[in-house]
Amino acid sequence: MEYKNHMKLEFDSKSQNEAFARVVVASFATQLDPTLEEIADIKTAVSEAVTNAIIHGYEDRLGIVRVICNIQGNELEILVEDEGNGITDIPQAMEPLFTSKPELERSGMGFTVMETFMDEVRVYSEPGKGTRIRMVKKFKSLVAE
Amino acid sequence: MEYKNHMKLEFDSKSQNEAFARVVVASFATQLDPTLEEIADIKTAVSEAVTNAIIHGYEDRLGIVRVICNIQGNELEILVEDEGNGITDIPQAMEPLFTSKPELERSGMGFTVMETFMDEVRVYSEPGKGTRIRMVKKFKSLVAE
Amino acid sequence: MLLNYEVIDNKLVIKLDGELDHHVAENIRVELDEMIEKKRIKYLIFDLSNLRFMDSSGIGVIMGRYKNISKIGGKVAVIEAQEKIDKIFALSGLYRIVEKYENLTEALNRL
Amino acid sequence: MLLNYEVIDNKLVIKLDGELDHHVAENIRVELDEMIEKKRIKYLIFDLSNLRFMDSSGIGVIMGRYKNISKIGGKVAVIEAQEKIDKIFALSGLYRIVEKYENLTEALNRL
Ligand SMILES: Nc1ncnc2c1ncn2[C@@H]1O[C@H](COP(=O)(O)OP(=O)(O)O)[C@@H](O)[C@H]1O
Ligand SMILES: Nc1ncnc2c1ncn2[C@@H]1O[C@H](COP(=O)(O)OP(=O)(O)O)[C@@H](O)[C@H]1O
Repeated sequence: MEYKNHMKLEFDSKSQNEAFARVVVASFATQLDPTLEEIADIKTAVSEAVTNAIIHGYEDRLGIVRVICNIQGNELEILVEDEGNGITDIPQAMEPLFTSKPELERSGMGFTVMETFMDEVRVYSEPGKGTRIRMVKKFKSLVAE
Repeated sequence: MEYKNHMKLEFDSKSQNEAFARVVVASFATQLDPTLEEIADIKTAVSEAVTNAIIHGYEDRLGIVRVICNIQGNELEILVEDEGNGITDIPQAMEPLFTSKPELERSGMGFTVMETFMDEVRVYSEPGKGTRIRMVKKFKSLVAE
Repeated sequence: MLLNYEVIDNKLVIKLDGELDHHVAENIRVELDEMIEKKRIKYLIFDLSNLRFMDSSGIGVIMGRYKNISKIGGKVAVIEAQEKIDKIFALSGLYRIVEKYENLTEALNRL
Repeated sequence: MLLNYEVIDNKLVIKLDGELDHHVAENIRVELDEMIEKKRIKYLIFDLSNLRFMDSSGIGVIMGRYKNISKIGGKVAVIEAQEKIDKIFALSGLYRIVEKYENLTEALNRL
């Protein structure tokens, strides 16, 4: 039978937790026997999605950010969810260099970075309800038991 | 205002996740600027509680283990929960060297280790419903912002 | 995150150590702007040899300093970015406005 | 978790490397018992100098090997356990049945 594993993490929308979220996902991924490069890829993508939930999803409010990881065979699915502002125009949001927060020196490259470093990126969002980012990474290595 | 932070982690009751849970809690605790000794203490206590949830709570079934961490000032509260078998006789379970699974080479020292390395340990359990371990560690250092 | 500065030949060399994300970006920005103003510096060199991690927040930090300093005719360079970080800069088009050099010697000579 | 063996003076020196928890305990147990049987060994020395982490699962591993080997008149020793791990052994009363020595030389001489 194909190897499976699952975890769900919830934390306060505080910027201290950006580094924490990266470590958690990287540590969960170690069972896929990843290369250093693969670990760097998922850390970067998770950092982008979690930062977005904190600064765009909740702006200055305190909310809960959820990170879910599912391992199936040699694939890692990562969901990053917030119950914040949501996105009105998803195609525009995903354009390179588009940002709604230039005053915070955001570069508008978050989604582009996620798409570059992960194999799949999908954005689900509803204004006023929140946002879910679904990302998939296929690992080269075999699955460790 | 006193510094606060919160996280909740859920994962499959698979023994691979014991090491994962240790890393997650240790990584969350870094914001308390812990000593290496404090990190080792909480890693050990979390390992005991999570292992118990997996082998005693769920035995060979697949269930969900929950680890909740709350930081308030320089205190870290850790809850480890399962919805498994529960414990009928809590005082007996907490006795040093008592184990219901000698055939698995369990030593019966899990609760004693938790009590040695943490400042508070409380066990809440209901047979057939599950078990919650509440542990508190007071960190010497000041809280990092 | 650690910041180290050194002024060499009227150029401010900023060494970033650790992980650069949104959480630390704000502090770095404030500290850098103070330093740049105090020292009246026109040339910045970001030495990234010890930067272990960076996400797109790092683009904002460097782009933001570039915007300020280019107004007074200054220039910004980046050296020794690791592969992953270099890729993020390349994606964003940062290298169209910020110089990229192999090492400090080259940056000091050519900026 | 890495296991390294060496037989010196008819004693099996087992070097544990990494983290010893419930997840790895089962494999270690099986591998050790095979080795002990195959080599007809009566004396075991656990070298823990490279053991970075251990919880109470480690007590079970050592206690279990002791139970088997003591039946054939054998003995078990532990060397160079780190402070935290030493404390766990002390709590459990392991040192009442298993010898504790400073280092390998002492263990080889005295076991
Ligand atoms: N979780 C989210 N909630 C609300 N809006 C979001 C979220 N994530 C992204 N966005 C919107 O999409 C835009 C582009 O995001 P991104 O490419 O990551 O760039 P940046 O974060 O630098 O602005 C953001 O500026 C914001 O308007
Ligand atoms: N989460 C749990 N669910 C059910 N029973 C438990 C749980 N945790 C501990 N117990 C019971 O308490 C006993 C003592 O636990 P512990 O001191 O950790 O020793 P050990 O795990 O070595 O048996 C266990 O043997 C088991 O019977």
